[in-house]
Amino acid sequence: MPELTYLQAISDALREEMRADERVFCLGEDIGRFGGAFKVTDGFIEEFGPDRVWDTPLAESAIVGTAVGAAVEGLRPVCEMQFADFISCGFDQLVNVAAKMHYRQGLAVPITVRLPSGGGFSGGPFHSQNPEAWMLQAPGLKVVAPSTPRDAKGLLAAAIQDPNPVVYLEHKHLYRRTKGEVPEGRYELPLGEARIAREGTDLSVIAYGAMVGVALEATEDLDGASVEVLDLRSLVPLDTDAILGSVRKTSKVVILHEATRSCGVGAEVAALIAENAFEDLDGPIVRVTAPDVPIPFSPPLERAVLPQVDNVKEACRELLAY
Amino acid sequence: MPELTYLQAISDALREEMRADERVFCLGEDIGRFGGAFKVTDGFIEEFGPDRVWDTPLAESAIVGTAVGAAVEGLRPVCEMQFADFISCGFDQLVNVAAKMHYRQGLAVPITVRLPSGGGFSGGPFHSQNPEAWMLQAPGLKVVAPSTPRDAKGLLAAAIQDPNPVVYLEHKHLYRRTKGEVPEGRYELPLGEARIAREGTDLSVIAYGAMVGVALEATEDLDGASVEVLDLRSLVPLDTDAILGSVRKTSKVVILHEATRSCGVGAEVAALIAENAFEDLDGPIVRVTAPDVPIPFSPPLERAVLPQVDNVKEACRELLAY
Amino acid sequence: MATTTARPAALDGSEDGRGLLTRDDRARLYRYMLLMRATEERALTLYRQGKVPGSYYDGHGQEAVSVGSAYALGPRDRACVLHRDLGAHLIRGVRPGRVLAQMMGRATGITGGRDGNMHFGDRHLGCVGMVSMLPDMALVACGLGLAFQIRREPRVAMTWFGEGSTANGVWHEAMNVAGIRRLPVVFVLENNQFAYSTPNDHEFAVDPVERAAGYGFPGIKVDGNDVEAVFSAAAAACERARTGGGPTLIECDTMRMHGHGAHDDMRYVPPELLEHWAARDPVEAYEARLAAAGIDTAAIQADVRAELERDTEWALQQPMPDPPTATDGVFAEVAEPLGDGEAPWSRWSPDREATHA
Amino acid sequence: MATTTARPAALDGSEDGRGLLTRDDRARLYRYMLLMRATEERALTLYRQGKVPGSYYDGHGQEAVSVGSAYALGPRDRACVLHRDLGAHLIRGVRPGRVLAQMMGRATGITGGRDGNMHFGDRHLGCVGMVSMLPDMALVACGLGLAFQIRREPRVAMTWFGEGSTANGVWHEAMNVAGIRRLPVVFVLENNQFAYSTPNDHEFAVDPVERAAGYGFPGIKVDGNDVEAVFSAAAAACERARTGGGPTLIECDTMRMHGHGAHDDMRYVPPELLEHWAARDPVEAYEARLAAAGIDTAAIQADVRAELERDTEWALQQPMPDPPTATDGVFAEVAEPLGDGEAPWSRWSPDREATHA
Ligand SMILES: Cc1ncc(C[n+]2csc(CCOP(=O)(O)OP(=O)(O)O)c2C)c(N)n1
Ligand SMILES: Cc1ncc(C[n+]2csc(CCOP(=O)(O)OP(=O)(O)O)c2C)c(N)n1
Ligand SMILES: [Mg+2]
Ligand SMILES: [Mg+2]
Repeated sequence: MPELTYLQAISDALREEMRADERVFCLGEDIGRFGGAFKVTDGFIEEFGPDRVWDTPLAESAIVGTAVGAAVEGLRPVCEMQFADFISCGFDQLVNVAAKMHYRQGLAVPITVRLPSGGGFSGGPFHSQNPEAWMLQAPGLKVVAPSTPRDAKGLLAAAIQDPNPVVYLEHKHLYRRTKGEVPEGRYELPLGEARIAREGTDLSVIAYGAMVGVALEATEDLDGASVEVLDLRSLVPLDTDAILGSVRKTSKVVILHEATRSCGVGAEVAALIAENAFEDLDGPIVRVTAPDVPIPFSPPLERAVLPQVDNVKEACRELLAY
Repeated sequence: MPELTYLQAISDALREEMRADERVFCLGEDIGRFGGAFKVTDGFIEEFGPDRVWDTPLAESAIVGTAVGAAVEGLRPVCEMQFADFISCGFDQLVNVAAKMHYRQGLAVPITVRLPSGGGFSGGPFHSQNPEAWMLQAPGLKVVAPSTPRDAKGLLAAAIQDPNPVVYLEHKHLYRRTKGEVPEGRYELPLGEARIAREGTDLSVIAYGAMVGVALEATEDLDGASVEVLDLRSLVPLDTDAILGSVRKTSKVVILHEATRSCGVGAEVAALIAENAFEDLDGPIVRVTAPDVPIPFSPPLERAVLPQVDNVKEACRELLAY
Repeated sequence: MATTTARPAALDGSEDGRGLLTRDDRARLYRYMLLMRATEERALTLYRQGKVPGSYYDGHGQEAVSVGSAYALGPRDRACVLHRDLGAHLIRGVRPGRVLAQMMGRATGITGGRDGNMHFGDRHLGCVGMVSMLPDMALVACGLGLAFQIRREPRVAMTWFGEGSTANGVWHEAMNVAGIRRLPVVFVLENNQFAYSTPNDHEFAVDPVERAAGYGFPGIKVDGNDVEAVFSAAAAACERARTGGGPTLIECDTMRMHGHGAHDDMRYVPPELLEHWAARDPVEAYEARLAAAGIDTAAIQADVRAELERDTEWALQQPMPDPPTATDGVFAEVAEPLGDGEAPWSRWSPDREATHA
Repeated sequence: MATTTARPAALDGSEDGRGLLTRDDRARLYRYMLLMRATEERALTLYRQGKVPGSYYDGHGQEAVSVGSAYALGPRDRACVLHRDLGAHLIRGVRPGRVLAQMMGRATGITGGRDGNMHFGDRHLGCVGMVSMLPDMALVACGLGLAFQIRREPRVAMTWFGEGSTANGVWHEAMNVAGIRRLPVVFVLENNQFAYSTPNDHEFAVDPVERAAGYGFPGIKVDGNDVEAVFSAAAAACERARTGGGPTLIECDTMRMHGHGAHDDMRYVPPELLEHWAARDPVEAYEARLAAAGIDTAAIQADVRAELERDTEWALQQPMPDPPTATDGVFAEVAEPLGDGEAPWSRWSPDREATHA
């Protein structure tokens, strides 16, 4: 199997879906001749032409809204937000038009919205956000957040083929830093299945996206403890069986995400466990997240805000000792 | 003390702040000659003139964005969204411009954004939402949700005087249905203090907004159990001391809100308790919320989705028996 | 013969697009306006009887706009219909009974009780139901047009919005995108003088039809109470769109003769203004015209009345939705695209040669 | 005498607004353009040395736009400055050293390391720092103008945006609101031919300056590489705004001579286009003109160089912010409104009669 970066895996998935299914097309800012701010669609306009690779004007509502229209007419649009943060500018079309359409009228909206998200490279308050929790509070959207190249490819293919609006969080920090084996050719991973990134028996760390790597690194050698790392992969649907299963096994859980704390995905996972696995718990449910602040630009500040390997280690040690 | 409806209390607070402080002005759709979709600003344009009561065009970004500009120039704008649901159309200005301004530049943005929210009257998927959790995932916004006329008045005055952007959730279902004694003249209630709506020792129900009344009704006579009802009042800042204090006393907790479940305020409160009061818990943390669906229009469907007195009773009974 | 289909002899001898209409078309235009009005009047009665939950909105006085414009659509065209435009739904083939069931939140209403009021679209008839946030559907219509353009299909997307809605940013994004890509979209702007209580001078400094030029396509203003004037502009715009000429913005000057919703007493509307427009009622004016041309309008009226009685009875017998289904269908299992609509304009008739012989 | 202050003898005898400039004003215009360019060049060097975290954006080639326009502002006017407009910050009184500290994420940069790049505004100098989402600040500028209007103050809010940003819905809402309320706002549209990699024909079908008429106010197009032409249009627009005449949209035709950011190699820009504009460099052209008029441009250059050396040294010595402070200041304890900015135009000089004697 070839080794690809996370970015290449995303690009490959998109290219293969476009080759296989002429209904699939891309739209977004600078995705054509420039190949996208992060080069995910590099070479696409040359291969697929301007009709299937639309360099849109700077208008996020238009990107999401026209995608909805094209989708209900039978196409499979894949929208790119230049940065995940800009989803706030197309928010209404996403949460009110796309998300509610099927429930209200039985009309499926098969769009994918790609969100290059996350911080760690001095992007500052407007280029570092992890907006997934907003989507969880907007019923009708599926949400995925892969952490490995293999998952990135399989989940993007599945997102594109899914008959629902799927928000696809691709963490910018993984783009070129993360490499891994990726099967050749088309394949899909089911939306809604978590993955045990490492088996363990003493403690579960539940994470997704870029934080899976942090979790693995932090717990690799933690005074000999056997730490399970659960990679959620999909946030909607959430794999509650996998979450509860892991907690039942280990009885102790740390939930880790890069997004800010209040009403984040960690809150949801904690609440789920506190309601459904209460008897299995052998200690408090601990969250390691960014605090409730905008993500600052300057490296020492940003490091202070984003969860670091050491923060996870400390949280795990404390909980193990509980 | 006079008895006022929740709506009158809101209206009074706004009127009194405008009388006392000429920097305060209102803007929103149909708030002038029409007096607002719910008549909160009835008579205002006659008293304060069109400069301080601006009938804006149908443009929510403009409402929030111009309010920010006026605020940093020293005014105290109070924005009305015609329905809370429309905040999605001004979302970016709220979460990116208003919320982050002080953190980034030390520039305070004293705006208040009034959100007539909630369901229960066949408003359907676009006139029934409770969008508070979005705001909790947007650091820099304060969020309040009064449940009584007295609180509605005191919290609105405090919101207007606060140097920060404050999102003020006024539940439409309470507008004319809820009456209560309201002190005359100006007063403020501190933002960030919960209120014990009823003391109890066997179980805590934590709620806010319209659900406080549901909680009280549901637990009034619950097979003789002594149920505490905690009215959060403020969601940011969240009164963690009051929450943990109540749980420490009762050891059992039901969290109740009308908003949808995933990543809702209930998730945050549950996570908070599961992390900080684990040892005090004597049973799972139970959430009673709307499921993750758009709020349907037709009465039997809407009733099936929104938390009802009976749902709360059942949840409490089960937990009491645990 | 075939050519008369495209340009049948005009009823009134006019040379413009009205010449596209046969005598039967005219009778149908009248019929749909009447059906819209009658259905809305019935719905309002049901609302007053407490049978319609929530609020109630209608398009009384604006019948010529939605009927005249939607009548130009072909079966494979698509429509995002707005809250004053029941006529467009009827033309696409929605039965009045289903509209009433929809308003009453019944299981067999178009949205099965999930949504209310005019927030519906029959997807089997090529309609996408509106969302409340105005004018979001303008962008969806652009997306429909985009699909036609990408697939090189000679099809049109039509959508409607009030003049107040043009103040919103999504309107601009839709106009701009339609202009850049020359999308086959027809935008029908209904200037009914108010957005809720807000009059034109608080909504814009310059009539929004003037803005079309700034987006690179024509803006046309017509008498919104003259169904044939609206039709004529819409037919020309559809033809333009269908043949690669890009979008058109058609402003229809009209008046909202009822309150914004049934709760609204319209205190803010000067009585003279209402009187002025009452004298120009689109349904009555057209009836007089057709009657003068010898069309049996009384028969049409009787027919509409009978249809509505039947449909109301049907609607009242429909069940409310089953509570346990409330959480079904948040997600789709399969993606089935929009179906085709009905298209009563004689031009679209499969046997049009016969019809116009 | 006093009248010469308003209309001092023109350096080149022109009759238009350029006549508002004294010889000293001209020297200052040149100085600020030079200072902007020199500061950005230094920042780019620091970026290449790895001292500027994140990305790096500049306004190389567009100096005449921000300098010419911001120069028209009075001290109590306000500005929402965008990412190509460092000149405006400098004119309001921001020291180059603080800009460099800002770019490097230092504790004494304008945002103290909370935000980076051009995402800043010195609130003590009447500036509101931009957010990334474009062109959100256009609405904030409307709000500033609204405050002036409500308080009946003869003050102006100025803001800038690229031509690409005009496609976004918030732009429309800002234009519409400004037009309806005749807000005292000056909108400076910088058409630098590209939005990132996207050329004009993908951004709009019609030059957005044409759209101003549709909002009820003037749209003026000027040579964005001629600092005096920009100034002249801005001064007239400010005067109009200040005296109740409402907003103006000024389009400045110019070219982004660097990549969108330092990472961008501009493959997508035809080399001839760059050559064409390189020959029209705004700083060089103005230098030649002033030198021909006998102004000692070499002295100004030396002065700017010296200032920048001092400031760079200062900036490099500034500490990074303290990690534990990262969570401070999410909420304000008090609301202190914006302070006044510097306003170097001789018109605003407290002793202007002396200056222009
Ligand atoms: C984005 C948005 N904001 C507010 C509303 C609330 N609202 C419903 S209808 C209406 C007035 C619409 O006026 P106009 O566009 O002229 O259409 P009309 O109702 O007059 O046909 C308003 C403000 C809305 N539907 N959408
Ligand atoms: C709402 C929004 N979407 C996307 C971006 C990403 N982005 C940053 S600058 C830029 C191009 C801006 O072009 P233009 O307005 O012409 O300004 P210029 O950079 O050319 O001065 C884009 C797309 C953004 N900043 N804001
Ligand atoms: Mg209207
Ligand atoms: Mg540009």
